[in-house]
Amino acid sequence: MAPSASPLNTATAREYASPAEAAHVALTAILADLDRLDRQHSVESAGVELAGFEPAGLADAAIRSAAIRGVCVDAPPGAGKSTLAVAATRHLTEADRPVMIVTQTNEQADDLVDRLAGDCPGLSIGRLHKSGYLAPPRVTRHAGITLGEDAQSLESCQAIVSTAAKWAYAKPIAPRWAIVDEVYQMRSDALLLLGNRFERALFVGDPGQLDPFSAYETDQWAGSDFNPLDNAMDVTLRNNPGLPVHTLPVSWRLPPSAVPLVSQAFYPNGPFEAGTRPEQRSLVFGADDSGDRAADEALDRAAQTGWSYLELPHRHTLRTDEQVAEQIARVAVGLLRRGAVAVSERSPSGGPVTAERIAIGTAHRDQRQAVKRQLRRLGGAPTEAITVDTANTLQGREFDVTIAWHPLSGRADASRFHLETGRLCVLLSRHRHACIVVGRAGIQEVLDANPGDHEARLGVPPKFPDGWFAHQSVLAHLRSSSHHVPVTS
Amino acid sequence: MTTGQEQESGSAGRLAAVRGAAAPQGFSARKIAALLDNPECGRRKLLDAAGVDKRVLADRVGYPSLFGQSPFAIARAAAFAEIVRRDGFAELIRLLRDTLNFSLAEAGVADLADPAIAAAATADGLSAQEARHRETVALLRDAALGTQPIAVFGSPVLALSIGGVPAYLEPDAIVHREGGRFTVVGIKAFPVIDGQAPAASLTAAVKQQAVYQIALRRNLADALGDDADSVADEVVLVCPENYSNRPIAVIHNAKQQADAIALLLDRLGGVDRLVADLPAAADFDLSDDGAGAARRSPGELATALESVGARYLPTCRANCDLAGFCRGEAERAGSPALLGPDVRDALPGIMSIDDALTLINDETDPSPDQAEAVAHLRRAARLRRESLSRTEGVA
Amino acid sequence: MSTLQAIARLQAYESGYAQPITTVRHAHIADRPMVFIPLQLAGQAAAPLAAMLGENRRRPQMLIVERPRIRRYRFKFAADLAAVLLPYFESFTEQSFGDEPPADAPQIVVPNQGAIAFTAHLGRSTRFRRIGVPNSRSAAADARAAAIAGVAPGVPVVGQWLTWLADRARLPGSSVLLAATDLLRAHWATGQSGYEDGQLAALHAWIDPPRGLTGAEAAHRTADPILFPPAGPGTDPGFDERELAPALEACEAAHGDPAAEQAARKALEDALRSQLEPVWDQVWGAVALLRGLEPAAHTVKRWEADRRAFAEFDTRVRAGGLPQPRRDSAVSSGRRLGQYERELDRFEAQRAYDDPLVMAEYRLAGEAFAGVVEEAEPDRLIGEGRSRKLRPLISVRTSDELWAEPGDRFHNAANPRQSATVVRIESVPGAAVLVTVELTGGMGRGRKAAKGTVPQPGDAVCFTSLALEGVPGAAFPEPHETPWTHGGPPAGHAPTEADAEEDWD
Amino acid sequence: MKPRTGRGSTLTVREQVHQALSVLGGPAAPKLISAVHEAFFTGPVLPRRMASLRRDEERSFTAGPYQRPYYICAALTAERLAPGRGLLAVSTWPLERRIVGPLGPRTDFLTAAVHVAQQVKRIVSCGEEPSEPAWQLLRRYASNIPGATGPRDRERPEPGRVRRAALAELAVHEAADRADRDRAAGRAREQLTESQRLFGMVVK
Repeated sequence: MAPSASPLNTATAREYASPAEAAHVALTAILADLDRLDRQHSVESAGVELAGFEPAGLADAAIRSAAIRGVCVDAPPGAGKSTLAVAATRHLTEADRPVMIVTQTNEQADDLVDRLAGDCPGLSIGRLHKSGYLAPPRVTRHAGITLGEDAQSLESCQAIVSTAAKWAYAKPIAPRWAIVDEVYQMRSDALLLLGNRFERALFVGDPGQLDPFSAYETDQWAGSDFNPLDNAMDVTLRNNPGLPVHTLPVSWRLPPSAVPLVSQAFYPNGPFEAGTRPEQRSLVFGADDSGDRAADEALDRAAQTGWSYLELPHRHTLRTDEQVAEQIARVAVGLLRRGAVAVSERSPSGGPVTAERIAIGTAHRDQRQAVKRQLRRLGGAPTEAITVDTANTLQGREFDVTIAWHPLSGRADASRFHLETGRLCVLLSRHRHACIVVGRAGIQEVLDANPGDHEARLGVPPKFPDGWFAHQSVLAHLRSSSHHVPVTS
Repeated sequence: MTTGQEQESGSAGRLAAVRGAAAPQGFSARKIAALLDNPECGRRKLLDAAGVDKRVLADRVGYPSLFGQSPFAIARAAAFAEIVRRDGFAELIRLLRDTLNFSLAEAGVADLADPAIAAAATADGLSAQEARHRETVALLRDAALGTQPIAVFGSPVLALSIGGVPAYLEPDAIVHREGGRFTVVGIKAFPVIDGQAPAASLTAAVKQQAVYQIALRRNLADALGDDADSVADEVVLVCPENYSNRPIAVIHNAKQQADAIALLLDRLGGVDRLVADLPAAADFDLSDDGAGAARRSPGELATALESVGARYLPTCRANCDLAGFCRGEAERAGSPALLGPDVRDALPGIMSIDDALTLINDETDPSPDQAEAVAHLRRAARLRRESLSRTEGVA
Repeated sequence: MSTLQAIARLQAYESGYAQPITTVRHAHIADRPMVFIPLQLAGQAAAPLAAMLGENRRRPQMLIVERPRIRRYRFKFAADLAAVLLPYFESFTEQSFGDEPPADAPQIVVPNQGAIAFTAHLGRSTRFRRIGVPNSRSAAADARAAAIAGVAPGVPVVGQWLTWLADRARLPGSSVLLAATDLLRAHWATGQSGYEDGQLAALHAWIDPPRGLTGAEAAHRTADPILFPPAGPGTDPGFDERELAPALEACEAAHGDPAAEQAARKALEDALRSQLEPVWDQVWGAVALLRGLEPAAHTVKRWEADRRAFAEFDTRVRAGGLPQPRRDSAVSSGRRLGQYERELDRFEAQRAYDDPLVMAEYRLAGEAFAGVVEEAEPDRLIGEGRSRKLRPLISVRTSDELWAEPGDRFHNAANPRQSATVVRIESVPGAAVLVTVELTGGMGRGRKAAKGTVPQPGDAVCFTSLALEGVPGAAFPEPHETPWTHGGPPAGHAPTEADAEEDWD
Repeated sequence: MKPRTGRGSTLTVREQVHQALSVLGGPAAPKLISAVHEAFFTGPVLPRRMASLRRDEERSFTAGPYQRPYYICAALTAERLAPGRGLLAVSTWPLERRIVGPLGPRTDFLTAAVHVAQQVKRIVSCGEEPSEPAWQLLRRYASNIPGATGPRDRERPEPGRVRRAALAELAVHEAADRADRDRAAGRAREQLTESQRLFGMVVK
């Protein structure tokens, strides 16, 4: 969740001529902070007075005190986290500061390596990995990337990229600057394992997504400043209250149609706006009939308004509701059959929405399987490349069109799991063009009957927005006539 | 969204009729907070709105409530509250100085439980609570306007309309910083040990204070015009520290609880419908005819109860006097709810335990809507059979 | 709760008797368990009121606090408790020698989670105490020392032990401190809700009703708090009002008059015994029921870990080690969570490997499949020259619902060191699938599989994605190396005078 | 036969209450009065024995005003001049001292702290050891007055220090509190009968 008080507030886009400018200002401010930390650091290690430390507008006083060793950045969906990571890496390495980059998954690590190699020619990049790792094409296609299973062998690289898990087991190398990505999905105990491998760090993450969790349920550390179950950002800020916290003010992924809902429902503490204008994004179909009326109507609505809510008749079902799974598959298949084309600032002339550009999000793993089975049945091979995954694994990913299985569909009640704000946020914020939500009628009643337990814990600030409220406002939006597609029979 | 009050203004009379001649049972903050436990239980909604004494009712219909508070718990709570209140709230004032940075000068105290207040007002034909409420609002107003140097309001009385039914609520204290905000204070006897309090007690306490927050906001808004942020989202709880009697103050942000309760309060409109749907003959009159004979027989009361839909959960036994009755009802109906939400979730679209069993044992065929769930259940039953038979001796 | 357990509940409801949800016992039941039933004075976190405890079902020992509001009496209770528990603990260390774990270890069985929490409270409120020896630092110190004099030597020690037990009880699969309700629920499903299973009396009645009654009938009777007092630590409010309050007042009144004290104490003891005895029988009943079950294969291993842990802590206590801190540091909480998580995975895997009924849960969830081998290619080798490896293929016909995809890794439930990678899945007639897997490991050294290590056609097999051995956790920094992100190195936690003299009213 | 307290005291309840109130020097509730009496005299006074005291005193006053050197009377709330809830006071005190305005409870608490501290000091300076209840009482004040105790003397607060701290805070409230009292006392003198001035105005 977004840290409440932040010593410096990057201006929101509204105050600037264009989103691009606002984003640029934010980025510059962040890099400037990195410089301050770095200068202070080198001065400290040189052990001389802070002479000629030119005063700057930001939290200099704080930063001068050795307490400040990190910069935190809240980045809403598609606000350019990796762009920032790349920029920061270039910035630091150009100042001869070697960098260690920490990601949460190998996917993310490979994506980042790809971006770095592409944007920073000449940068020596190390990809630290576990044994049995197979480098994907997007990594192997670049020259100047060294793969290695132990950190020492990569020590000469300016930037070493790996997952938190691998870093934790790697033999120690000389401390360097760290860039920690998706820090809100990183558990604080995982950061504790790495804490001595870096002296200064840039923490980047999306406060709206899912909190880390553990199969071992316990409240024994509730309220502790070191609760290992809390995310790494919250714990670092609790122990270093002075750290500057920036917010990236612009989403380059979400279309203008999605930003208002996502921003107000999930980011009350750090509102953001769309980087594109409505006319820059559109979704058009080659054919207007896929053979499934409901799916077609949902697709048309989604194309027009960016959202649609395909609502099956009410009934209580198992988690793996085959009818919902089938309906979702039909929408996905319809999307392919109708030859959807996405027009955007990236491809003004329009690019085909291929299977790779489509994602289906579920709450549970067995739902994922049910959808895959229906896809195989209805769509066959062409649908193989469609990403079908749980909210947890979809975090940080981006697609043209997403189809979400509503977490409360067919349920008789709403558990804490199903009301979790982050889960809903992830499902509704992966798309560049449109999001189709599929569920059963009756969700409103389930919500009204299950306001959540609202358990209080000393020393644990309540999280905002509350999942129940987020669900209420999202549902109100989806059921509005412009998105609602009820399926009768 | 229109507020409960507006929708409900008419129903108060009909609710009184439902309650019959028995004295109404006021709403307590705890009762209101209980909305969060099971908001869609029509039965509890109606009875609470009508001010029916569920405890007595449960007794009458033969399912005596198993709740009770130990005299020791009560004594302990009273003794601790006395420690916090004595010497002009000296302990509380110390804590306010430590935790909310009250200045030395901010030590003014008002005792709104002073019988003289009630005495004075009964002269103008007000009930004691009405009188204390009037005085409370007047003093809060003065404090807000800075004309009265009062920092601690002891035992104030707030008013809140619950679905058209007026309720008077009595927080332990409200505190006010000059030119600052009002903060609700609760005095609780559960301990804070090494910075942590028992989750259940703490949550209950926070919800309770949240209700006071709502009432305080609405009362101030009426008295001063809309001024929502004159009440802090944080509440102060005064509890014994570790294993001692020494009071310690902890602060918790109750906004989430307050938001949720406020939203539910506004949705209480449902009561209207519930009253309307009640059969003409049905009421919950617990009074007697003066000659000691009950106006309503247990049978009549039970029938009336059954005419209002309940939403039984096993956990009701922890927070509702009527749980015993509702459980009995669920038992007679063989409702899956009896076995808990987990089992009920495993039986989607299956209305009774017997149906479930006959379906699982292949004795009946599932409806199309049930097919999927039943297939899964039969698979589970098969696996269970296999695995048990594989190892004799047990079972 | 899984669908299988839902079925078990339905069957329990139908039959009127609790139904097993395991085929073996997954907890260790020691030869000499000690049952401990604490009662607490309502309204206070750690105000001991009484306890019934002992190793011998027929000879329960009773401790009571006749003036529970007075600290001196609470410390006396703690001292009495120490006098029973410490010798019990020591009786296990006598035979321990060298690095070998002691032959056996203490095992405390309490009625429910509430009792475990109360055990932790007792530990917390006693482990920091110093033994009250007046030392003339100042008049104040002397007065205080006088006040806490009577803190017997055993008190801080038993405090550390109680804390150790309560901590250890959080560790999945540990059996040093067990709650009877947890034990029973882990092995039987009743025909009531899980919430109601929290009441030991009802739960026990469903499983082991008195002759002539069904479990359902017996459980129904337990609703009466007079016949079936709550299992503590909280007492029944009705009892508090009717019997306890007068009895305690009598004790207060009698104070100072030895004869009267005797009588009042006796009356109080009788009242409390009436609350404790039924629970005593239920807990021992639970122990007997569990003993009746055949132990699962891995319980031995887990109990050995408990024995070692016991020996370690015993050495620490004997060496006069510091009492456990009030709250964990960053490093210790990180280490602990890691240990809990690894133990949880291991415990769940072990339960499944040990128990077909538990494995069935994973089969139902698509994380395991059982069937019969149709074809086998036991001598299949892949790779060239020196890197040629033995990789037999077998095809298993199963009617289990399987979510797996080619490339997924499973393990042979009968031969855990043998893993199986899914090669292909074909559906075959009869609502079944044919899963072809490639086997690795668990087949001996050579190029040919050791006899009986590769399942043959006709064999019944079961493969699961659960692994018995997890990866060891990464190394946390030493506390003195705690990084800046977590606030840097913590201050030490040697108990202060304030800790030792903390009020306990 | 007048009621006697259990602990061998030969004094009547009203005499014991008078003793305690004289130490405190301001209105007090029965529980506190009992604690003071236990701390400095012959043991606690059972609060229920004080329950009817005010009414008895009022009766005897109305029967024959000023027959007694002093009466145990009420403290008056500044706003209504009604008897303050459960508070007892001494008739010979100036009316102002018996008025309780918003700051009254605090200033009375601080005043009492000053007097209790002096009492303890007196005992110590006579070379005697104050009773544990006396120390308890002093702690009760010390722990709630800023600067009244240091880290060392939590158990045995230093009376002089407690007194100084109490006076320091008193100085903060003095003006405002005095104003309340004077205003109310003025009104009382104008509006109330002699008996009402002692026992408060009760709306019938």
